[in-house]
Amino acid sequence: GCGEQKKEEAPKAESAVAGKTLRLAIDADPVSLDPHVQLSGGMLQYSHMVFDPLVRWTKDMKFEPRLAESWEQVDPTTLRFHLRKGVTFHSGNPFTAKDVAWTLARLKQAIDYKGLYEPFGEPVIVDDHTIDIKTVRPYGLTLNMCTYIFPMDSAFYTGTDDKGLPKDANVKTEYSFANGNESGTGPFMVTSYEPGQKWVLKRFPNYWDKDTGNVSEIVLTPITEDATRVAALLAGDVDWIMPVPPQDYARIRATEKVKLITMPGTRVITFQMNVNRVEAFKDKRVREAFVRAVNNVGIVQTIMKGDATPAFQNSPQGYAGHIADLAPLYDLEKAKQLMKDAGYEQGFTVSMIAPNNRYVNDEKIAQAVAAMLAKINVKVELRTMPKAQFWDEFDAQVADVQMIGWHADTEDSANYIEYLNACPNKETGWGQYNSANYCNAKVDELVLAAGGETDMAKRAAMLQEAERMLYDDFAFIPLHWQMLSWAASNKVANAEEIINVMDFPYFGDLNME
Amino acid sequence: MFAFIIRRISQAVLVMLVISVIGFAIKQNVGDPVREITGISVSAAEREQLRDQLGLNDPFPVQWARFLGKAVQGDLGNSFYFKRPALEVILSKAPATLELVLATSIIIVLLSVPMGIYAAVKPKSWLSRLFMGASIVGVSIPVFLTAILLIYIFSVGLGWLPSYGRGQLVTLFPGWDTGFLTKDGLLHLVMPSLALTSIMLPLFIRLIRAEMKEVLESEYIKFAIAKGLRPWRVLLVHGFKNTLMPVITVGGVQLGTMIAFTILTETVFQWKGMGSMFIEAVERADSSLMVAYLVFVGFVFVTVNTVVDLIYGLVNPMVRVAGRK
Amino acid sequence: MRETLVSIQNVSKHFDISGGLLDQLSLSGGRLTRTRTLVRAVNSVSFDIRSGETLSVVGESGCGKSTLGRTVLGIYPPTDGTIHYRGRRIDNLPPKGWLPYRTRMQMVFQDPYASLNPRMPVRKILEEPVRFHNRGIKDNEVKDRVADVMLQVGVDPDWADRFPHEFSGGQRQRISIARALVVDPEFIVADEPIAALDVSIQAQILNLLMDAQESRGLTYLFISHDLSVVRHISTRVAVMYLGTLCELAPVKELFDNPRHPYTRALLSAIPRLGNKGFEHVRLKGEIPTPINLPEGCVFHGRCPKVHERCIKEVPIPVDHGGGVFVACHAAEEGLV
Amino acid sequence: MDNKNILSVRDLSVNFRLRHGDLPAVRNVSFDLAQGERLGLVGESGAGKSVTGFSILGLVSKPGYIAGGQVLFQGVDLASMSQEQLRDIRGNRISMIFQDPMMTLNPVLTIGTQMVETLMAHRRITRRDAEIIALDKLRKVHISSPERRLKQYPHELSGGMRQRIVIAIALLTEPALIIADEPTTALDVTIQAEIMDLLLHLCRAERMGLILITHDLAVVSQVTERIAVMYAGTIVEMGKTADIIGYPSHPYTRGLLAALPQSANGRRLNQIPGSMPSLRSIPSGCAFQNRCSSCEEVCRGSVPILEPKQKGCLAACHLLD
Amino acid sequence: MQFIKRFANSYLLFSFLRDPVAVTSFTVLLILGVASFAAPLIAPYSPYDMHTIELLDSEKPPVWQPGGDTRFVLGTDTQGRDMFSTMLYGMRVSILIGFGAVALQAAMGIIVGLLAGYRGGRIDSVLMRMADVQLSFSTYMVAIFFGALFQATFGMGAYADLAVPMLIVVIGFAEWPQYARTVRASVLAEKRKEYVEAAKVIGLSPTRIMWRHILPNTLTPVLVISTVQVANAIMSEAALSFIGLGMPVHKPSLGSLIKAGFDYIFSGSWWITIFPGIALVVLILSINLLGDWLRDFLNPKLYKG
Ligand SMILES: Nc1ncnc2c1ncn2[C@@H]1O[C@H](COP(=O)(O)OP(=O)(O)OP(=O)(O)O)[C@@H](O)[C@H]1O
Ligand SMILES: Nc1ncnc2c1ncn2[C@@H]1O[C@H](COP(=O)(O)OP(=O)(O)OP(=O)(O)O)[C@@H](O)[C@H]1O
Ligand SMILES: [Mg+2]
Ligand SMILES: [Mg+2]
Repeated sequence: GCGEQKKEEAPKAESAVAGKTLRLAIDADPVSLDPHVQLSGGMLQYSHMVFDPLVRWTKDMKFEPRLAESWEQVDPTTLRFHLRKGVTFHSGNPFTAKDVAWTLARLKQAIDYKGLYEPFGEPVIVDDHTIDIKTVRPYGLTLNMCTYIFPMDSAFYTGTDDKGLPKDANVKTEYSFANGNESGTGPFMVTSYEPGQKWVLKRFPNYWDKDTGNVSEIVLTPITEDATRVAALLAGDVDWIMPVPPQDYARIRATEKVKLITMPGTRVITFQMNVNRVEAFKDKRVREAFVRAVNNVGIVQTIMKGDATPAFQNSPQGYAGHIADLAPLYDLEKAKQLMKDAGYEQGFTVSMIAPNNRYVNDEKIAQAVAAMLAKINVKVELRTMPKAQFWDEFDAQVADVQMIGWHADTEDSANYIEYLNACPNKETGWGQYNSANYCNAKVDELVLAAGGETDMAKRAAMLQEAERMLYDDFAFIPLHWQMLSWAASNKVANAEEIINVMDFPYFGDLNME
Repeated sequence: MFAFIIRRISQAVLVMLVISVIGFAIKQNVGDPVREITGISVSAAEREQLRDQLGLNDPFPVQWARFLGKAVQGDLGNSFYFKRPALEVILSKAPATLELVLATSIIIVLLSVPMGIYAAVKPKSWLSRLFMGASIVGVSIPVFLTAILLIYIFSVGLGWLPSYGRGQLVTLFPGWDTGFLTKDGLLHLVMPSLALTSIMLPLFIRLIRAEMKEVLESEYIKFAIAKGLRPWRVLLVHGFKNTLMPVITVGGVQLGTMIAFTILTETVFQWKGMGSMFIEAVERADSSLMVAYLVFVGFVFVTVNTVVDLIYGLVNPMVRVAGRK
Repeated sequence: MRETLVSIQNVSKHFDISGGLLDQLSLSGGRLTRTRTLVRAVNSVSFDIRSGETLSVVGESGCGKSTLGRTVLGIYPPTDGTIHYRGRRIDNLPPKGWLPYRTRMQMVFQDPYASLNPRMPVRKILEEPVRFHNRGIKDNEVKDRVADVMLQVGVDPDWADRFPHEFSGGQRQRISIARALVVDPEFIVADEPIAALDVSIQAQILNLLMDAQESRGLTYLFISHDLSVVRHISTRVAVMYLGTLCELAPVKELFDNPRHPYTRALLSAIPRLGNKGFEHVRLKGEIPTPINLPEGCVFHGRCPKVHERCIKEVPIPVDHGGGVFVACHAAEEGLV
Repeated sequence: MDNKNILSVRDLSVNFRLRHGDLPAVRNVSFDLAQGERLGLVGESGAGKSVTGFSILGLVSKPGYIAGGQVLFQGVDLASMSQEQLRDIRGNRISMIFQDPMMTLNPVLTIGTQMVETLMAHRRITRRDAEIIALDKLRKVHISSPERRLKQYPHELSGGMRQRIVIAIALLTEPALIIADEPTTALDVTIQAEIMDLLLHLCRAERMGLILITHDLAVVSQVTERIAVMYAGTIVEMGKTADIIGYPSHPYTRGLLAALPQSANGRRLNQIPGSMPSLRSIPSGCAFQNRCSSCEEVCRGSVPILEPKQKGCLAACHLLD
Repeated sequence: MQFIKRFANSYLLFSFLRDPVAVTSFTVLLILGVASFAAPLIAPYSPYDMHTIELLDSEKPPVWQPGGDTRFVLGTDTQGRDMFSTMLYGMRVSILIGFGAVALQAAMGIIVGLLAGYRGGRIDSVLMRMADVQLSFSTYMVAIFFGALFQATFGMGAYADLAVPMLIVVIGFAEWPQYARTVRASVLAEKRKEYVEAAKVIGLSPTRIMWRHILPNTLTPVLVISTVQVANAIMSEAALSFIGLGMPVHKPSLGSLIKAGFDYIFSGSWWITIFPGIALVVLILSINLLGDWLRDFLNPKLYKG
């Protein structure tokens, strides 16, 4: 029975005594306490709260030392890190180079990461606080990848749990020790969590970085419904929401007690025109006509409410491959002319698919594009579907025109092209999401070469050239880079400082009034 | 009695078999869970391997048979997202839904009985007309619209009531956190239960009114009046007790509707119960959880109806003696 | 003696009300047993109906009068026994085989409100049987025939397009009789045709039935619990109790000299104009249900003349001479 | 008036308020009942017998209302009483018995509850004592093992038993008058005889008045001392039972008696042509005019009033003098 | 002709005309119905015609609001579609699905109910067990099942085209037991009436008795529950669309319009969701009110199954 009622300490009451509580609402919560279980935005957000990476991105895409105090390139395949001293894990264990090596080894086993860490070799522990990270070949993105190395407490995760299962097991779908327990060095410790419902994270008292944020507790609630999430903020039930649906930007901006922070993001939204399915797409003029028929600036202005950046290429600003001076392409008259030239004045019918709950306004964008294509007499049979069903269909290339959004896990231009525009190749895995079946050997060559280039300037030039080729060849229909958005109550003091283009706010640095 | 129990059990089994087949058919089609649990840049081969590992590549009958085999032992599969047995997840979400349903039921019982009786006794009074008018408006507004309007008015507009979630909870006993014992929890309960009430209450008012009207015309009511009993005794003991039976029966059937409506209500209010869990499971292609939920709901439905029939037997002496027809 | 029109021999009709297989199963003493629940509505009843007569069946509610009537008409197949019509066996005929008899045997029902289809105008109700049994008959012919019958039963043919609810109870009963007469039958089962009617209307309907019998030479199986009516119109009377035949006798004989103890009790209970108070034969106990029929004589639990034999042995109807048949041990032994 | 009369109904009219206007179900009905007297109210279906009976206790159902007249019970007018005041009379001084014992008893309450509640509504009495009285009355109506019956539900009993229980309920408070509305029409002849016998004896023994409503002239004649014959809402003839049966004067009563099949000899029955007019369209003048074989001009002109005719009977007919 | 005369003189018409609520709701329903089915003639724009849709016209408020555009009386939605036109077309879809689903339900339910009630015995118990099982899932459950199933089997390709028939089938299928039970219960009641026996004595075949004699007498309760069912079906469709299992956004029903607008309610573009919301409520309300009147008028004791 319920004879003994154990009253759980009320979070609100407690926080009044101990310090500041940040009530955080996210569209989806982290799926696990194990940072390696999945590579996703949510997990990275979590990792930055509970763990610390060796280095991390600053707001302007520079590297900032965290657990690594400094680093130097020893040789083209070796990067030496000097680790911070006196850091302890949540378990109380001290942090050493061994933990870094252990974590890297685990990353190389993790399904979601093994591809990314494929260029990495065995690290060499120099001493307790020095480690050499090796790559098997010269690799331009070693530091980028080190932002994903969140050292885990190797002692804590070694051995077997009370079920007799190994503690270090990385399991996606079932119970594992790491899924339910954490020991990182990060600013917060998970004190309770109910997946999909509520997380409570408390400040780690022995956190090494003393002069930083003042949030003593984070209560994280996933709220999937956009409108409800916004309502919760407006009603003062939460302090911080992310993401913010674009349609509510105006309202939040207009509301006194809350503020909206936006930032051009790096996820590009595009449509791919499948040349294998539609003969006409092999004709560059038709592709051009499609691209020119789509008023992506208009879409940004109306559907996205101006809160997105129109794109004409994959790479966003700040990325190596970004070309600053690409001209807008929308030109309906020219598009019509091109269709006529190509012999398709009467147009034709294409099928199109898009998800309806994956990207910001994905369904509406697809509809708008369909309406725009109608103007060049292309009849679009549009189908939208939940993301759960979308990817299978996307992979099967069921439609002539398919929407895809992409964010580079490596925060680098090459990643876009490798996945979206490279010639599909089962062995290398390139062009895995190239449902256009667009293939331009020159582009592939350039990107491949850039991968081995450690001179950053040269590398950038190569990537830019590849991007320009795609632009000139009308390889895909670019739309925009999604805006990243957060909204917070005015209690939050330095919200602008902790956010970044990767969409993992550094809540450890947050200050609240 | 014996036949009744056997029939119920076989019905329950049948219901759950059907659900599991249909659930499985959907599961096959609702999307690829592997997609949901891996990052986007994981290679196709890796994914295929994971799929094999999870048995998702087996033919439908094999998967179904495996599911049944485990289900018999009480194992409804593992939720990919929660990384726990699906049944466990459902049970952990059940209190939220049950509290919502309970609060709604309490409101419904407290309101529908007096309102229904009043409307039956005084059908021409303006208050009855008001009840009936309001109730027909109530059933005509879809529950999600009601929910949206409530949020719009009371949370966003007036800021009186919290807009989402269950608020502050207290552990009643392990596995059951209740919002009934805190002011915050109760405040959070107000709007979701109102939304749910708005669609269910009219049904019961109308039902009670109709049944009561019929009962009031019966000979035994006339006889009770002729015996010189007090009006309240005539209404409540002689009238309402007879009305109760159909109301209970319908109430049992309506529970299914109510559970369906919780899906909508919970989604709008982010009430973390079984309903929103189900919708999220669909979105996440967490297929085991989906199937488990459907089977579970089927089970609850059959159980509740069985209980309702048993209660019916307690109230109605004719059933008690004869055994169910 | 007139010829036998309908001959009923050892007819029984049992209804299985045990429901599905599941309902029949029960746990008793840890073992699964299957029990069937039978309503023994009619048990081994035999008698002949002679052409042109009115044979009445009387008895208390639930004694199987209606069931017997329906069994004779083939609405229920008998569980046991045989029925012959003009010497031809009819109880085992397939539905098609029954068709010729449908015009010869008809039925009039008790409830004038339920016996006419409320969604059909009277014309349709009356025309349907004619058209059904005379394929290809001309429209006027049907109309004429219906008008004739309507006139005969005393309903204005101009009202044929009205619906049943526009008529009074007595008129409806006339229409119901018209429907039976319209196929020109020779035998009619009238199941309490006047029980639901007012006294003044009762007389009209009884007269109508008697007139029709006279003009068309009809034979009636007249079912009623109103003994004074039965006494008035019957040629012979059969008394039933709990599905069995107690006594069958010419009307005068039965009323003047009832032999079965049950018949006596029944007759003594008839309210009589002008009698003061009640001097009826009191029966003990209640009528048992036809589900649990008593052993031996079904009346033994209530019979004032009960003795040992009655409890063990089922009495069979014995000819007492003068067309009187009594199924009673006591009567047989001269104790009554 | 005669003080021995416990009940005097004076010019009672009851209307039903329907969509198309008022329906006069009972028109100017007057009769008296002496202490312990048994009166029969007979007539065809719809003649207004039940409505008359119900209106005595103010029980006419919804659209119906007492349009005029008085119901003097022991000198007080029940027709002008409030429902609250009437409650003291109902089931206490005047009891009712309804037609169908299946429907009269509440299926979900035990016999005991339904008996005890009646007593507790009218007497300051404990449940225990109420049960003792109930048992006593059950014995009076010859119910076997009454203790057990108290715990049973109505459907567990046979029809005859149920009607006896209804009678027992009516007797509980030792009323001065019982109104029985067709108490035996739903029952078999043998049981009818028993119930009627019982009622007759109880009324005699307890000196209770009885208004027996029925359409069966034979039954009435065996139980009551006086008979009132109703037709289309009015009493057309009233008098001593033996007089009415033996020497009916009103053409309707005569017709009715002649229509009864009484012996096996007469082939054709005397029939009254047509049927009772609907209350909506009662002809002006005598309501029976269209069915009366000796109808004259005067019958169409004015409504005949109930007045003493030959042999001490009261009859409402222009043609009798 | 005679039928019309009979109808004109009927009590039905008389009491209908005397009830202002019934007359009003019938008028409203008639207007909504006619307007939505004449949408191609009435509506200023066609939401299906991509050529006429200008993205730049999106989210225009109704004319009386600042920023309103006289071309779009009730404003535009996020795609730049005229709300008024879109609602008319959407209502057409909703009504079509509502009535279609009920027709299907009724057809299935009547056949099953008639068979089960008249034949009884094994057929009856099998059919009614099926209905029990079916009732164990609520409408939404069934709809969710089949919605997902349909989407999956036909692929999304045919989905948009098949959505209307699919929803009709789904909602129709989900609720047939209601009809089956109602019809069965009234068949059981009718079957016992003597007119059925009279038909047997005439020698009519069971089929003929079932369809010609019994069926017409069971239609009153069917009619009465039909109004409620139509309202429910429209509502179910809206709910399904709301959770994303109904009509696609570019072939909207009222429900999917409400859903599409739901995200915008806090951002100030209330008209995108409120207008279809009002239209839906008015539609359902008028059907319900009419049904209420019909029920009061026919007042059949609705047989409880
Ligand atoms: N179709 C049936 N199924 C089951 N039992 C039946 C059926 N028809 C009749 N019975 C039962 O058979 C018995 C005899 O019924 P029947 O209707 O023949 O009696 P009855 O003498 O006509 O009575 P009443 O005077 O009330 O009409 C009753 O107990 C009745 O319940
Ligand atoms: N609730 C009512 N609403 C409308 N009219 C009614 C109502 N109750 C009775 N009446 C009318 O009053 C008239 C008299 O009815 P009443 O019940 O007194 O007849 P009755 O003589 O008792 O007949 P029966 O023998 O059928 O019981 C009938 O014509 C009936 O139409
Ligand atoms: Mg019968
Ligand atoms: Mg009456």
